Amino acid sequence: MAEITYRDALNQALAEEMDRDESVFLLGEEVAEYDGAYKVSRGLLERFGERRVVDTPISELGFTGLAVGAAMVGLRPVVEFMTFNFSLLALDQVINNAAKMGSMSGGQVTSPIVLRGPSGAAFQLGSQHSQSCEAWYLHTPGLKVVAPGTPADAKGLLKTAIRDNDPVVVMESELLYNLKGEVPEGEEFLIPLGVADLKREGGDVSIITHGQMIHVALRAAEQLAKKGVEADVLDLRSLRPLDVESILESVGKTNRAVCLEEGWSYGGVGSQVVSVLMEEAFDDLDAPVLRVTQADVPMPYNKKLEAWSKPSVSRLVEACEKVCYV
Amino acid sequence: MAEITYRDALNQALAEEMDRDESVFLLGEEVAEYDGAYKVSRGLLERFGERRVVDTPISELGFTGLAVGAAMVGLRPVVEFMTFNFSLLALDQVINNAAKMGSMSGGQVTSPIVLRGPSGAAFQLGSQHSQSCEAWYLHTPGLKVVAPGTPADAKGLLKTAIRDNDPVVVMESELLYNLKGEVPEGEEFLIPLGVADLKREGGDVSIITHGQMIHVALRAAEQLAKKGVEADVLDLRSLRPLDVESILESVGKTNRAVCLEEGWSYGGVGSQVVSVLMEEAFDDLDAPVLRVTQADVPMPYNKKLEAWSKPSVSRLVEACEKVCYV
Amino acid sequence: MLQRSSVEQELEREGSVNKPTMTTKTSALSKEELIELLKQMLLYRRFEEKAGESYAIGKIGGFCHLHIGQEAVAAGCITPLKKDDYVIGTYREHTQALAKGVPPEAVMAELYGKAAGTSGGLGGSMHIFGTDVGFMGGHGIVGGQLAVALGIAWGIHYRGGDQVCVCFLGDAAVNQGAFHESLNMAAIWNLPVIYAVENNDFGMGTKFSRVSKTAMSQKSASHGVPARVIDGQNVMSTYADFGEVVEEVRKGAGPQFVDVQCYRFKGHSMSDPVSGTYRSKKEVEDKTENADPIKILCDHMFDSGLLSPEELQEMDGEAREVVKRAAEFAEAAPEPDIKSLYENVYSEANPNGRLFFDGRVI
Amino acid sequence: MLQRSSVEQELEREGSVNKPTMTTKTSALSKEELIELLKQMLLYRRFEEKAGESYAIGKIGGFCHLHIGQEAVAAGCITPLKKDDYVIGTYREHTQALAKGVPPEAVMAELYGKAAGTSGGLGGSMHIFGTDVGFMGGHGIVGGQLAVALGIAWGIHYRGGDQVCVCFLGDAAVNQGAFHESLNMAAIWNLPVIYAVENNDFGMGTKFSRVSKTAMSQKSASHGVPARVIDGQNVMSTYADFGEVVEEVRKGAGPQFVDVQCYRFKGHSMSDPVSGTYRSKKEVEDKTENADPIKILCDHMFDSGLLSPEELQEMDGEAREVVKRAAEFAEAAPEPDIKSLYENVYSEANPNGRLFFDGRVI
Ligand SMILES: Cc1ncc(C[n+]2csc(CCOP(=O)(O)OP(=O)(O)O)c2C)c(N)n1
Ligand SMILES: Cc1ncc(C[n+]2csc(CCOP(=O)(O)OP(=O)(O)O)c2C)c(N)n1
Ligand SMILES: [Mg+2]
Ligand SMILES: [Mg+2]
Repeated sequence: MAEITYRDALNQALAEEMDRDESVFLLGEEVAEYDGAYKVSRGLLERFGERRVVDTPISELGFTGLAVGAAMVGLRPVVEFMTFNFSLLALDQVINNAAKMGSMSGGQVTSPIVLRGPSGAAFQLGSQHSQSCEAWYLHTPGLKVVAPGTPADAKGLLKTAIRDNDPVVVMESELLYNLKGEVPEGEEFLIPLGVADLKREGGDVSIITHGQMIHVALRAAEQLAKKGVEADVLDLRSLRPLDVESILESVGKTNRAVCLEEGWSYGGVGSQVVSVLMEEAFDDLDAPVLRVTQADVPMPYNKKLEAWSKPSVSRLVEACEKVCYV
Repeated sequence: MAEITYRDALNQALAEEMDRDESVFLLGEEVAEYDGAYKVSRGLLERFGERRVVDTPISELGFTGLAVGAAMVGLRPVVEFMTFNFSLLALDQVINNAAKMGSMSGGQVTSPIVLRGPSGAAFQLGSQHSQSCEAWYLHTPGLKVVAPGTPADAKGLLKTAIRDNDPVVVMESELLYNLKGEVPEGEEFLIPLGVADLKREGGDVSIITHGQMIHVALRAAEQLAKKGVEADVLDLRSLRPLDVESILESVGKTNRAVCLEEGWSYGGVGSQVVSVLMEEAFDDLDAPVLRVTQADVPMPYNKKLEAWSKPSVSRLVEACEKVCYV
Repeated sequence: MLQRSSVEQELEREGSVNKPTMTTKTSALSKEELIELLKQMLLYRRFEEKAGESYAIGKIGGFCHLHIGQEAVAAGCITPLKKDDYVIGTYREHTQALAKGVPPEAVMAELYGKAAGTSGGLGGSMHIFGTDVGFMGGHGIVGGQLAVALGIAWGIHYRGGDQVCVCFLGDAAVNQGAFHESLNMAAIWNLPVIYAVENNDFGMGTKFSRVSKTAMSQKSASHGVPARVIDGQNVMSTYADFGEVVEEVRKGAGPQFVDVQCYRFKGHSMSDPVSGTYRSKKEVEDKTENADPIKILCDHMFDSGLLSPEELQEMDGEAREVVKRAAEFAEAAPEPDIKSLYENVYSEANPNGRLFFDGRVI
Repeated sequence: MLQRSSVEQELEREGSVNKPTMTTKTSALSKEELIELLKQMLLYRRFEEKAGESYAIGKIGGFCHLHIGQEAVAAGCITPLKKDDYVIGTYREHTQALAKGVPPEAVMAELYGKAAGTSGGLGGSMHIFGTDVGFMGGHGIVGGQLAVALGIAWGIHYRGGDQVCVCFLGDAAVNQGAFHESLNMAAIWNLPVIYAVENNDFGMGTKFSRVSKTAMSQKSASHGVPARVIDGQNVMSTYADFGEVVEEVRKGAGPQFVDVQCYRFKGHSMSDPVSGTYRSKKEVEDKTENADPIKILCDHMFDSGLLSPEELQEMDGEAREVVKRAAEFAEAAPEPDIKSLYENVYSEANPNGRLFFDGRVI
């Protein structure tokens, strides 16, 4: 297996699927001539031409709607948001059109659209550029949402997302683009949506997380191990569909859980996981399920305050210890 | 006390606050000459003139931004969304500007803005016009959200919202506009944000809800009473700030709770309340906290299917019985 | 029955003299074309009247926006299209669906919320779809369909087809950002899309001049999209002029903006009064009397000896019959199953993981 | 030190001949005005250079967008304003804040993320605010500030004041719906707002002609907002022409759209190369050599005997000194307190209920 970056894994996924299926095309700001703001689409213009790699004006609502319309007539658009922060401008098209049109047309319309780009905070970009955007999309039936945390997951999930016949939101992370990891070769390397991955097996407590937070979780698990607490690190990978079975399995074994996520807590991913555990694993729980999230404030610019605001290894360790009563 | 409709209660609140404070003005589609799509602003144009009651073009993003700017220079805009469904188009201005500007300007800017209008489903308006929009706003620190369920609460909360120095989202309900109820007189009738109201005292199970769902809860409570189960109906009224104390108090007494809300479940209000109970009342709980929500589908047009999709008295009764193990 | 009256071809609209109005070549229309246009408009009128009646007795729910008075728009703009051309509309779209070839029974059944409706009863009046005949839906968010239309035109362009996409919008929708974003992109990529404003001069109760400083024909100017003004009450002009635009676009002229001037005889929706604060009873009566698109066409055909009152009566009878059968079909059709609620939210069941979180079992 | 070179007043930009360019009345400028403009631009240049250096050594983080090459825009457009006029900008706004009167120390401290910064270190380079001097912030969402500017102008109008609001935007922002919604409303209500495009011809790596079919001066045409083109490299023209627009708006002329043509000498942000695929090294070198706004002004002043090389050197020394002190101040200033994170999310603590849900105790 080759070791490649998360960025290159995404790039490969795009290239392979565009190669395989002529109806796939990529559009967004700076994706073509500039190779993408974060260079995820490097070389694609050269390879596939400007018909299939399309630089758009800064018109998020408009080009997202373009994707909806193109999907209605049989194409498979992949929209790159330069960052998901800007996708708020396009949310009406995503919620009211992409997510609802299948139902409101009685199934006449499908929306095989991928919306992708980095979400969450990078370093010191300030509050308007540092938002975790999962919650906006997860609330709405009709959308699927995935958040890969490794190069292999990035490639496998993006490929599956492109082949999926429904709108799939792929939330990447700017902080992961340079991360290297082994990625299976072969065009048919696909990761099914709705399947979580136990990134570490422990048994004492379940850390339930996704996206770049899995690396915080893995570091915390190491620290916990030194203190004799072995953590399961369950990487949800896919947030909708959600692998409830794997969540219940892990918690059924550990009887304790902490939900870790990059974003705000009110109505975040963790709140839904907690609710599922409440409803379906109440008797399994030996301690309350806790959540570790971003500080409940707009992300500050100052470096130290930003670091403090993000969910940290130490906060996670603390929460795990708390639910383990150690 | 006078018996007036929810619509008139809102109208009074607007009129009184506009009278009291010259910096308050109302803007939105059809609010002036047409008296508002749902006639909430009836008579205000005549009384306050077109400087203060402003018909806008259909430009949700634009006029919401207008409110943000006007607030920056000391005005107190009240924005009417014809319905909150359309507010998705303006969400960027609400999240990235209204909610974040206080923080990102280091407190130089305040945003005393009210965003109001009906949210949730009325009758057979189809999926694009029948969405409960609480979740979009609640996720974000910097915003406050209230959802009055009675004429008195409508008046008292809207008046407080207008006087508040932060952005307050007031979610009304089309189905409540004609509801009559007693409303205290006097300009100083204010209901503080962050104070829930126990609309019914029971003691066996806590139904935690808000907005027009309180009426479903009250009907369910009557049915439950006939079966010997006495329910607390806790009307949150204010969703952020959230009256966690009252939630804990009620559940501390009943040891059982059901969250009822109009909208979808993934990351909805109930998921946050469940998480709070998990974190802070785990030992009080004698049964899992359940949630009763809208069917997890875009709202259908068909009358029967729509009725089935909405949270109903019978589903709520069933959930309460389940947590009471009866 | 429809009355004869003097032809009233000129719409009296402020400023229209300054607009780049097209020259109408109605003389070129054949008898067959005229009869087809008349039959279409009769069908629309009777269909909308029936929808209004059914709404009044509670067979149809929700919002319902009729085209009465504006029939020439769908007839004139859609008749020139081919089957594989695309049309997309707003919530005021019944007659456009009919014009593009969606069967009246299926449209009526949708209004009745039945399983045999175009969206299986899940869409309703504002969301009629007929993708098999290129009718890409009625859309409820003002401006929302404008960005979608861009994508449909993109699809044509991507595949190198010669179809066109006609995107209807109301006059009030030009103030949405979506309108401008769509036109700009259509212009830079030279996409085959026609933005056809059904300009009835009002967005609900708001007259256009209150929400725009410039005339409608100016609204595409920022983007370099050519604008035309055409008469949307005289179906002969509408058809001839719009047909010309369609053929230009088919040949590669790129996006076009067409101000189709028309008049709504009824309220904005069923709950809105026909006249009131925003327009006078007299204005509506005048227009209804003098600018009825069906009357205008009939008068012309009577005058040219192409139609007799008896023939008109027969055609109208047929239209009524079609509509009656549609309503009977809709009435008799079964309600949709609850299962259908979950069937089209996602296009296929996912083998792994949970998609629905309501805990309901059906 | 700045070198003398031949005056290069003409910007070579395609199509600019067809644009409604203003006639420049630079001859009317007094020596004092010219010196003030020069001092301002020297301050901006040295400030931005310092910011670039501090960024390179990690004192400044995040995104950082400099105005090097575009100094004449802030100097020319903001100097004509009164203190109670308003300015609002994008994420590329350092020099605008300085021009409006925000102290250099406070701006630099903000870049350093310090408590003494304009936003207490919570905003950063893209979010400099100085509401006490009418600088209404730098905004990071392209187009977002356009709707906000509308509201500021509305506030002036509401209170019957004679201030104006200058809203800066980049050339790429005209493709956002927000731009059009804002201009339309400003037009119908005749609001005192000037939309000043800092037209450096590129949005990141995208040349304007690739994302708009029409010229910049056409972009306000849909809304009936008058457009002007002014030279944004020759500060004398910028100042004279923009000042004229300001006074017209102050007298009630309503919204104006001004294409201020300029050139960015550096990359889009600190991480973007100065030249590359989207523009050639030669183009940038040419412009840097021939269209440097400071050089252009100096050359004029040298030629007219209004400035000696020694005087220039002295002024430049002063600018460097101010910037040095600002950096020292920023360096020495304390970090913000964690408490400050929660202080301005809401403007006051709520006596009832919970506002923050992170469960953190500080
Ligand atoms: C984004 C949005 N805002 C508001 C509405 C409510 N609304 C529905 S129709 C309408 C008026 C539209 O007028 P126009 O575009 O002229 O179309 P017409 O109804 O005249 O055909 C309004 C304000 C909506 N559906 N969507
Ligand atoms: C809505 C939105 N989309 C995308 C971006 C990313 N972005 C930041 S600046 C920029 C280019 C803007 O160019 P222009 O408006 O010409 O201003 P300039 O940087 O040249 O001053 C882009 C695409 C953003 N900040 N906001
Ligand atoms: Mg209209
Ligand atoms: Mg630019």
